[in-house]
Amino acid sequence: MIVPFDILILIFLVVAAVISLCVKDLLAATMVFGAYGFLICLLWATMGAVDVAFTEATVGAGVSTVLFVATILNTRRKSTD
Amino acid sequence: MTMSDHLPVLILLAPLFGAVAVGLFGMREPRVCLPVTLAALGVSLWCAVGILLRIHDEGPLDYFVAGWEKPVGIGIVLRADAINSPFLLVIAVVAIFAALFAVRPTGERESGKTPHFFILFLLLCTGLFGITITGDAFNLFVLVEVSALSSYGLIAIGRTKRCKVAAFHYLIMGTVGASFYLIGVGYLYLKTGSLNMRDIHDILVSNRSLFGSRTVQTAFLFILIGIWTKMAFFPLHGWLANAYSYCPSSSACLLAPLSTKASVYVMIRIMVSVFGLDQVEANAAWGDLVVWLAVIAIAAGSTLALAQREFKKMLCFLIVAEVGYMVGGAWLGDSGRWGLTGSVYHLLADATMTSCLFLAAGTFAKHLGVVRIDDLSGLFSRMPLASSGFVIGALAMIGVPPTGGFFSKFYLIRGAIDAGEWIYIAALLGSSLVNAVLFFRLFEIAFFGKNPVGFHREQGPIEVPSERLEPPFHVLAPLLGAAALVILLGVFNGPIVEFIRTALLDPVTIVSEAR
Amino acid sequence: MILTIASIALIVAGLVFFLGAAVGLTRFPDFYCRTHAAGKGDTLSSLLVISGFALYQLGEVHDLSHGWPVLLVFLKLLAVIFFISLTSPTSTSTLADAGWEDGIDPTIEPGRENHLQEDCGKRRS
Amino acid sequence: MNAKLSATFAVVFTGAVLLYAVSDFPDFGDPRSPANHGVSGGAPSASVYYIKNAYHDTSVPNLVTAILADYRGYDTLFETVVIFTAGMAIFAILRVLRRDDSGIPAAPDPAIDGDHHRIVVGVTCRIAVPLVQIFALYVVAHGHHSPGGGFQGGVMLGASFILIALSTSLRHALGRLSETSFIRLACLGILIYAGFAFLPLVVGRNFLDYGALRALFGTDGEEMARSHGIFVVEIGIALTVTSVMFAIFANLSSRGRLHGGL
Amino acid sequence: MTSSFHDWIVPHFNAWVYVIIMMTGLWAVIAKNNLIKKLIGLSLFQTSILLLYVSLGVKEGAGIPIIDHEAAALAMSGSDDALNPDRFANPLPHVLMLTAIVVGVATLGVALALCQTIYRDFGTLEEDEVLEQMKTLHDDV
Amino acid sequence: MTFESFATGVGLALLLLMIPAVVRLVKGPTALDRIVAVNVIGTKTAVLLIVIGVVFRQVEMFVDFSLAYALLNFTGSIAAARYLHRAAQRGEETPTGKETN
Repeated sequence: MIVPFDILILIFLVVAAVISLCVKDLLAATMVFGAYGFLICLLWATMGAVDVAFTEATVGAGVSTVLFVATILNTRRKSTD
Repeated sequence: MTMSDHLPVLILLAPLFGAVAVGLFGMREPRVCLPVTLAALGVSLWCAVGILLRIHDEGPLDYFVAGWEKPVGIGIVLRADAINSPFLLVIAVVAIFAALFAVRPTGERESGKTPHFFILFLLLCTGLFGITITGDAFNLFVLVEVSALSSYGLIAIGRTKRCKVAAFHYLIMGTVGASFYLIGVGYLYLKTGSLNMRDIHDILVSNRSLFGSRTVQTAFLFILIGIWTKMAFFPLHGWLANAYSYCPSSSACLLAPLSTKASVYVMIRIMVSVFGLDQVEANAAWGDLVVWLAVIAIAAGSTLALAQREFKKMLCFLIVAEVGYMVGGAWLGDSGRWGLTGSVYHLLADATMTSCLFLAAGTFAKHLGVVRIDDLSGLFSRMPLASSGFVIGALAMIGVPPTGGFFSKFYLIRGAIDAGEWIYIAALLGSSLVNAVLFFRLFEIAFFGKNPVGFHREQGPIEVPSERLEPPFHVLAPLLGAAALVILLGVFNGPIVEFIRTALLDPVTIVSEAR
Repeated sequence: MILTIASIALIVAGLVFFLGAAVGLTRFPDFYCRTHAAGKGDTLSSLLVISGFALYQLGEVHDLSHGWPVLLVFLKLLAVIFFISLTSPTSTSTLADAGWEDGIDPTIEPGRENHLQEDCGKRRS
Repeated sequence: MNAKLSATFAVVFTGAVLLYAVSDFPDFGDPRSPANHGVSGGAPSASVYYIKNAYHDTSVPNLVTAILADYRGYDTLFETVVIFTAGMAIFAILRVLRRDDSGIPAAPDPAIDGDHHRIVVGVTCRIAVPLVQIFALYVVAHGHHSPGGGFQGGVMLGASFILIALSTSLRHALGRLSETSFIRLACLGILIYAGFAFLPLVVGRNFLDYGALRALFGTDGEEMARSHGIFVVEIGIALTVTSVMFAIFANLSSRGRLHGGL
Repeated sequence: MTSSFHDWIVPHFNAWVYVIIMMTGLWAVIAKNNLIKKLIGLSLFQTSILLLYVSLGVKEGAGIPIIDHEAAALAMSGSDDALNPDRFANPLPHVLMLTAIVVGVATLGVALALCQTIYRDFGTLEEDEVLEQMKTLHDDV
Repeated sequence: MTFESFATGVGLALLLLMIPAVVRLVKGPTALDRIVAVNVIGTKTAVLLIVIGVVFRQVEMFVDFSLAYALLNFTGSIAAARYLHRAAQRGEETPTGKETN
């Protein structure tokens, strides 16, 4: 546990979460959600949860963003809210 | 150690291996799907019977996965006792009925998806067996997700547009519910340091102040809300009607009888084995509140059912009302535990009668193309055997002796009298009355309705000749089987209730270690 | 000791470049400039910082027979450097290209409008 | 607007209830909290047992792997089943088996014609993909001693196939791992896990008790048998996860047609 | 005020952030109109639960839950202090959350597939438009 | 001063230097700007993982997934770029960079 890291990352985390919900462009929203994944991976690392961080890194960086983008390709990029 | 010691794990390994076998061989040769499914469920049925007999003879059965027995709580334990072993049997039987019904699960046009259907079907059975038999709070979550994901697939496998939206709503609600459950388990873990149900119970009992602490109370609340979302308890019932009425009939016959009942079972299991009946009943305010909620749920479910014109939707809202019965009964808190016993017994009765009614609804939809109540006219003359099965299911729903529905209501009312919850009795009787009105109207249409009407996909309602159109054997057999089961449950209610109630009266036998 | 000092120097240099990249990311006028700052600055400074740590790890190896786990870490850090230098520029350049596809126009310096407009027109069509 | 207001109300209520409980929590990072140490005056919690004994029981230094695949291996079996279920559900929902589907034209397949994307990304992926795959295998195999294991390695392997698809085309990637093969592989993964866990039943021990398979592995103690058992299980997880991750991508990106797409 | 700050917020700041993220996610699930936005909210909601659990396993001054070579050698030689529980973070929540992450990805995949079929059938991803079309749908059941 | 406390300082500095990227994430104005900011955060994450490993004195455990991270980091960007390419190919309305929020 490294407390100063922890606090900064948590702040970033909340910002990223809110941004990913506020942006109307879904492509941007999903990419920001990817950044949220990166940050949360860092958070697990600072808490000493290496395996969770590893999983989050592979899933967040490798898979979930791509799945979102694939869905947006087959649907629509704009959102009304 | 003989094979019969491994029954608690074999019961869910059988459908799991069945799913794998369907995946490996069924893709190329779809004809093997049904035999493999039936064989797997047959093994499960055999295991369920074996478990029931063993528990009857020797008391509760613990199975320590991977052999981690001591100290308590390091491994995962499977636990079969008087509460869940009858339910295991009912799951196996209802699943076999649904599999027989689902010979061509998704219709002609999408027949390429038959193996997918049966894989998901078997995985759902795996999940349900697992939910029922596990003794670990977190493992329960994983298995709930197995069954939830497969049921989303089973609902959305249909061809209609609506089932996709219904599945999406179900997914959102189901995931939120499961996550609430997970939060609750997290709070419990935070206070007790354990995930094993028995271990949590022992810690809470030996440490009375812990149960009153804010964290444990919040945990209890969140677990309850999560499970209520999963079981479509009244204010949270939004997903149920669309999901079960727009999905393919073959899926509905498995989902509608078992999914919500499994959640009700989970609630009872959490009350009995995690928090302990004594602690739960000590907080009378909670009990009163939940009984009131249940009364509202029963009233709302019945009212909404009255307003429906589609047969399956009407049944769905009746399920909402039935969930109200069971939740209310479980929370009555009478000293003789008649309410809780009635709840557990109603779980079994309701699973079989819902299975019977949904099989009937599926038969009418599949073989007559009828979905609306008004189009059922002339039904009896055309499908005498199938409609007699349907009548038995309907009578059980109303609560006519000697069906299981009558006796479960009897025990629930007995518990309510002991607990002095008159409003609950009123709701129960009122709802029975509504059921009677609904089904006798249906009988009237089906018996005396003049021109028999069919429904053609393109041309809409058309007149059809009124000759006999009895469905084929593989559809008729499960329907009549379910009807017979409803009556059997009613006839043998005495020993079953005795079996359950003895265990509930002395919760120590349920909670503490098996010999 | 020398390795430690060298590693600290590398890390500090990396931080300086990171600062440059950060300033560029906030202050530059348009998408392409920001991509430039982010891509180049970040890649270089990541390389510097990680090689600093790698050197430090090398300093921990006292004798080769027992130090092989640390040596392995050193090699893995070099691999991280290699991969970052492989993937980070790729993604930046692809993103710049994608920005063009998405219709983002570069900010044009006064006096060079014609030149760029012509260029833009050629590629967009 | 009304819906948003009621949503806000419900959410604030939920949050308030959760925060109400927070004041009762043990402090963040408290090594004596019930979860970390056990209820005061009671038996030590399970995690203390794990830290003290997992290495002796399984001879796996990574405690998370030891718990994941042995003590709570039953959970992990169903975690793998969850992934498998998701893959099958996506096939059931999305896969288009008929030729003439609703008229939305599929995107042309080899669509990246000789431009920037193909050259830069193609070359990078050509270098990166084999490295990702080798590294993924390392992660699967090395999960005993460092973070990693079947799931992480499997996701990386799946991501490597996704990278192939992204840098060339989906058809090209499906040439490496076709539809029937990935369904089979997913089933095979489950079969390896569940079947291997079933073996101890044959010698009369409980499900998942790898220690009983000492004779099979030819090891002296049960703990080494457990260690090897965990490895076999990880391979099963990795197979399922790899194939399902790629299957999900292939279906989602091409709208269930398995051609065209992202 | 300050005392409640020190008692209620400072020792539990992780719990506060978890509740905030959970509220954000849940709000998005209920109130957002776009289905993909709902799914992002759902993922946030699930991640916040991971935060709750992983925070439970943190110990002040403890390392990661992997036994290093020295400790392993010491433990093999029978030393009792080598595997002191205070030296390693609690591994159990990590195991649970690995499972939860997997469940999250699986749910996300299925939900995205449903989104695509809904778009194929209704031509929109806005929930109110979908519900509007549902009302006027003549669909064979 | 030990090397670990130095590494803590480096990590803090890196996190503080992440603030401009987060600001870019908030301000936009285009989707691509946000994606670039995400990329920056991703690269910094790979470095920070190693820094955290040094602070924990167990770099050998952390370097593994820093490696995985460095390898997979660009998947998201490639997918986004590929998406924009496809969208342009299909001739859809390309939401331009003018659009805010």
